[in-house]
Amino acid sequence: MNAIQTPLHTEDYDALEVGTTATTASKGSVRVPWRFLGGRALFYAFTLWAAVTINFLLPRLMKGDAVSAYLARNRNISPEAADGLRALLGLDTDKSLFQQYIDYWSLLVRGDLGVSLLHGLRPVTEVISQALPWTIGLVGFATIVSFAIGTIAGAIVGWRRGSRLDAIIPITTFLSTIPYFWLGLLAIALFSVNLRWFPIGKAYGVGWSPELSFEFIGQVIHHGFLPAMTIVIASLGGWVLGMRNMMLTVLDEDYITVAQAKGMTNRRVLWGYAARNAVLPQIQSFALSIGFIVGGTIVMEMVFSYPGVGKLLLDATNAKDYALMQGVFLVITLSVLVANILADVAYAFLDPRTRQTGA
Amino acid sequence: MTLLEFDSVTKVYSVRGAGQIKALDDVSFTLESGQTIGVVGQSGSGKSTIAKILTQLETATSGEVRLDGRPIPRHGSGLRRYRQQLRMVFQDPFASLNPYHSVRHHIERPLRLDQVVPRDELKAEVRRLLERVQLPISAADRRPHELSGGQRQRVAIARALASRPKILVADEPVSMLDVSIRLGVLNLLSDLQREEGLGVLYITHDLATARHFSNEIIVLNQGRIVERGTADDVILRPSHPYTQELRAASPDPEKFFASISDAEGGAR
Amino acid sequence: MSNALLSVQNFSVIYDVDPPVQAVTKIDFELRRGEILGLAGESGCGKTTLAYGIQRLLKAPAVITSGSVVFHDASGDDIDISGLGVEDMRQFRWDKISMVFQGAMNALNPVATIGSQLEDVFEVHRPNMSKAQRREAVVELLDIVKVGGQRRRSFPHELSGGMRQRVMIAMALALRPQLMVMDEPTTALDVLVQREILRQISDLRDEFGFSVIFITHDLPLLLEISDRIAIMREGEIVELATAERIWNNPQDEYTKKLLSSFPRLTGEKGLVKR
Amino acid sequence: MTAPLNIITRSTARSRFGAAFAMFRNRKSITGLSILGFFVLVAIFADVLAPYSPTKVDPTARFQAPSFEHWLGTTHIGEDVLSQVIHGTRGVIVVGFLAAIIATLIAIIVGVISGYLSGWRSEALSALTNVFLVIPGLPLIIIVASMFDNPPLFVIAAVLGLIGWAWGARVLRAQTMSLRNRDFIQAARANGEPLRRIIAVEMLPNLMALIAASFVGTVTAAILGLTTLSYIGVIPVTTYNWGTILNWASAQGAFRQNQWWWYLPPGLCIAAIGVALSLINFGIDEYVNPRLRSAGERARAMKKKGLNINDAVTAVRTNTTTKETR
Repeated sequence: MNAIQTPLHTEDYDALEVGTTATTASKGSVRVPWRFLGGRALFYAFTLWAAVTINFLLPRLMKGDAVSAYLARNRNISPEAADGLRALLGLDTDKSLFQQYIDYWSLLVRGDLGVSLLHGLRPVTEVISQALPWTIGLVGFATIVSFAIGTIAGAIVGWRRGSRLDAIIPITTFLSTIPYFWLGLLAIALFSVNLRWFPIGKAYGVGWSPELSFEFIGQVIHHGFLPAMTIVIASLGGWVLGMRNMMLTVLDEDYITVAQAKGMTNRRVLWGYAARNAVLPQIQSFALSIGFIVGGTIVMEMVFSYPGVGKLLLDATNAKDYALMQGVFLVITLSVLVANILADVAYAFLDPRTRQTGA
Repeated sequence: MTLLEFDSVTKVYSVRGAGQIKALDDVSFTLESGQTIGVVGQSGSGKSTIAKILTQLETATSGEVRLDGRPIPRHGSGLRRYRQQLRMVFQDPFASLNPYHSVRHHIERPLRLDQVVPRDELKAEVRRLLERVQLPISAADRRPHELSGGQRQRVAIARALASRPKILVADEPVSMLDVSIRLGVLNLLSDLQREEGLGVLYITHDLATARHFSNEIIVLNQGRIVERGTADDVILRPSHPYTQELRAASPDPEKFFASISDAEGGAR
Repeated sequence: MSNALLSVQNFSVIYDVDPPVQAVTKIDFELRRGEILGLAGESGCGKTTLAYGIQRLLKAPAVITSGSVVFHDASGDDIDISGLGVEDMRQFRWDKISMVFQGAMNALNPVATIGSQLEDVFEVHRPNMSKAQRREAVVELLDIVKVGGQRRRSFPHELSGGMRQRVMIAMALALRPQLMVMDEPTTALDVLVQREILRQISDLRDEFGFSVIFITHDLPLLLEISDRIAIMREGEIVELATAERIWNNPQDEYTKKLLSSFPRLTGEKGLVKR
Repeated sequence: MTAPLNIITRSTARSRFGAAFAMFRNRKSITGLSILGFFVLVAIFADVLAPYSPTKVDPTARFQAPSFEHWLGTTHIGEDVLSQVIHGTRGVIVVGFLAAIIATLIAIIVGVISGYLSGWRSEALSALTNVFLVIPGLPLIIIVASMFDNPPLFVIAAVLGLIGWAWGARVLRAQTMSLRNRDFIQAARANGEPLRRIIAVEMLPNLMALIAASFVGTVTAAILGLTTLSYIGVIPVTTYNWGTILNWASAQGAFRQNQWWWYLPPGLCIAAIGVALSLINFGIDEYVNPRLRSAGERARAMKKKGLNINDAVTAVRTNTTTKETR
């Protein structure tokens, strides 16, 4: 027998520490998950680049050009003016594609998105900045409310599985299979036309202009209620179902049994242990569905003639106002990215595991 | 005659955020046909890495593995021929069989892949292999979830034997099985080894079965071989402090009760 | 009878599915104060059902169909566990009987610090303790199990398997219960860590005097640490005797079979006797 | 001896065939498939089923409420709404399935490859998937569609498919990653199985349920997308589908004049097909994750026996005295 005598470092196999992944910094300030957030930031930068590039390529991949299409329907514009428009839109054909791309970026960095043909050649940024707050207010508010209600309801439905609350699932699922716009149209037909509880469309009454008064805010709430409600109702189902399914998975985990063996009250087990863990994947899917939801809900603005970017986009589409369309798409993408970043930050702070390799 | 040479193999993994980890550090051993070598060590000692390198699921960072004096071919038919001669039995019989496929599929695949027998003898060969691992022929058309853990592990052994290998690598083959059937599976392995003259590498954390079923034992700690020798020498007369510690930590009721009765006898 | 801690009589559990499964059948045994009772058997033999059932931790469809479980409290009161209501049961748990679970990996809430999970126990069961007292108690507990009080702000994923199991033991110890039920507490751990933990359990038992019901399929291990061992098979206890008698003079055929399933570590090469 | 063996092989062939469809063999899936099948039949036999041509104008019967001649009434120029709905089914079904086929194919290719590979290639494909997830799809489709003067249906389907594959790819990637590390895949690799066989024979069968779920999900999304685009008017209103009917109804003020026969049926049809698809997906979900099914059904079954699955305390039911907790 030939035992190999290697010098034995006692700390090498300290029974306590073998396999440990303990981090050293365990006391003091909150650890910021830089690695996780850094990785996400990189991803968002990439997504932004992709969106901008898609935006740049779209009108250039099409047969003919936007200006010709526009001119075809507006015959009273002179050829000189048309050339001017092309230059404004960055569609000069004598430049190389790469040069156009560079120009596009440099304009973008300066916040220049071109001018809107539909809105009397006003800068696109100006047109969008008037519409954006309405959309962010309406869609943002409705999405967050829907997420919160859906998640809480899903937690309760999952916890009390087998009870009469299970009926919530098919109901909310049915509501989420209906197209948003039809739900909106029905709501108008029922609550505005027949019952006259709510105004038909618009963000505030005719003759008003935005101001900071209780009356005006009342107007906004009155006008915004129906569109917001329809968004909430239509998107609730996904959150309820997602959270409920996640709860069912989490409820089988050992730490739930441990919590009950510890004599915790049901309330504490439900919210402190089960829901607290089930909400994590829910937030991740929230982040990823924002794009889908926002995309879907902008149609809502057309139904309610709501003066947000969705309506702007549809009007621009009808008028083939490419600069405005591109601008709106870019802004929507940007807002979705920002919402994603916020969701990621929330996730990072709710899940300590993302802090694993943090400083 | 030397069959398998594991020659100063080092394996380094780079782990994100943790730098580089040496899973194996200059490990050498040889395995001959008809011989069983037990590799013991705690989790993280690198014993599974040896299995992965032998089956070429991983490649060694440095060092060489030779079968019959020839290094493992990198790819192509050479690698296939090497793999045909060295097969593995995995730890978890619940995970190592594809839930979608029948037992027959699992055993037939290596037969077809390595063209062990002509097509028209496939059925007979499957039957022979099932008999070899003491399973009824009716098991062939079952799917894994219809079998018990012990039966599944027998299927896994039959699959490993199908290509008529010279070497079997068994990575903790019984640790997931019920206590009372463990010996049955281990005895089956050792019978097969004797009858077919296989070289077996038995990877385990259990010193008692390692001693029982191996000719030689290698003790691995943190990727390094700290002790090796005949099974009885290593277990009964461990010379390295780490092996001694492992020995002391393993339950040994025989010695335990002997010492109690000694103590009582002394007190009386 | 003063040294009995738990009297289990004619205890049966079924899983009320179609058709109903009899998991534990007419079990009688008595657990003494301060003893370590080993519960051995193979998977599906009912050992876990029994250990969870006596503290009524089994979820539906499990139903206790017969028998009584009486806990002889140190105060002199006899508590009939089968008769406790939901709220009484909740308060009884952990205070009198605590548990150490199998996978320490999953037994801790991954998103809460170990300190807060330990404090939970005091918040629920000792509402009069102040925040500072709770913290102090947590630090003390973590020191007792040699994890170290400074670790209380760590999350479970930051600890090794052995450390987590120590945290679970600290948690089980928190209210100084009279009985600890341990469900395969060391199965997932390496042999060296396992030995450390076992030593610690045994030291703590000597110090605090609680009884232990220790569930495992690893009979050699059980023989070394238990005072008495119950061998279970198909929902029944086939043999209950001191560890030494099980080793030297097993009566039941199944016990003999189990014993002979383990090769010897030392001594003559071959199987463990018989 | 050969005869019984033949029987065995035939029965396994059948059972394997059955196994492939096991995910659809539950009440929810069957109900969903039946509703879907109904719409598919309507789409196929639209010409036979529709009482009138969808474009047949009848100036004498404008804005008529449902009657014996026009079961679902008429439009502003006297077209038969029922015939329009029946003919509209075709576009919806064709676009929905075409888009889902395209999206699922992309999802399988990207998802399985990025799940099986590791390192930067996997990360790159994953990043690409996430980009498609994050970028708002509908506005993009609106812009793309508006650039065609008269986009044919298959272009719409292709665009919907190109934009809708990301969810499926993401789910498939995650599952492939977990399968890749499963021992049976490692065993296949160690046996020297070629990569394409590992993916096609060892992995894909285990991914079938997820692929089906992602297919069904994409059909839903594509149908919602198509009807939304048609309602907006991006898709020429001369091709009939439920969205264009709603576009006309809305433009002609049907919603303000309570002409419910005009705007309710197409919307309800969309909802019905959506419910059918969700039912199929519920069925698949419960097949993939039996916990979901058992949770509800088992809890109700136990309730009948007087047990509550949420009780943290085991119930006691002795034969002599029925002591129930609570």
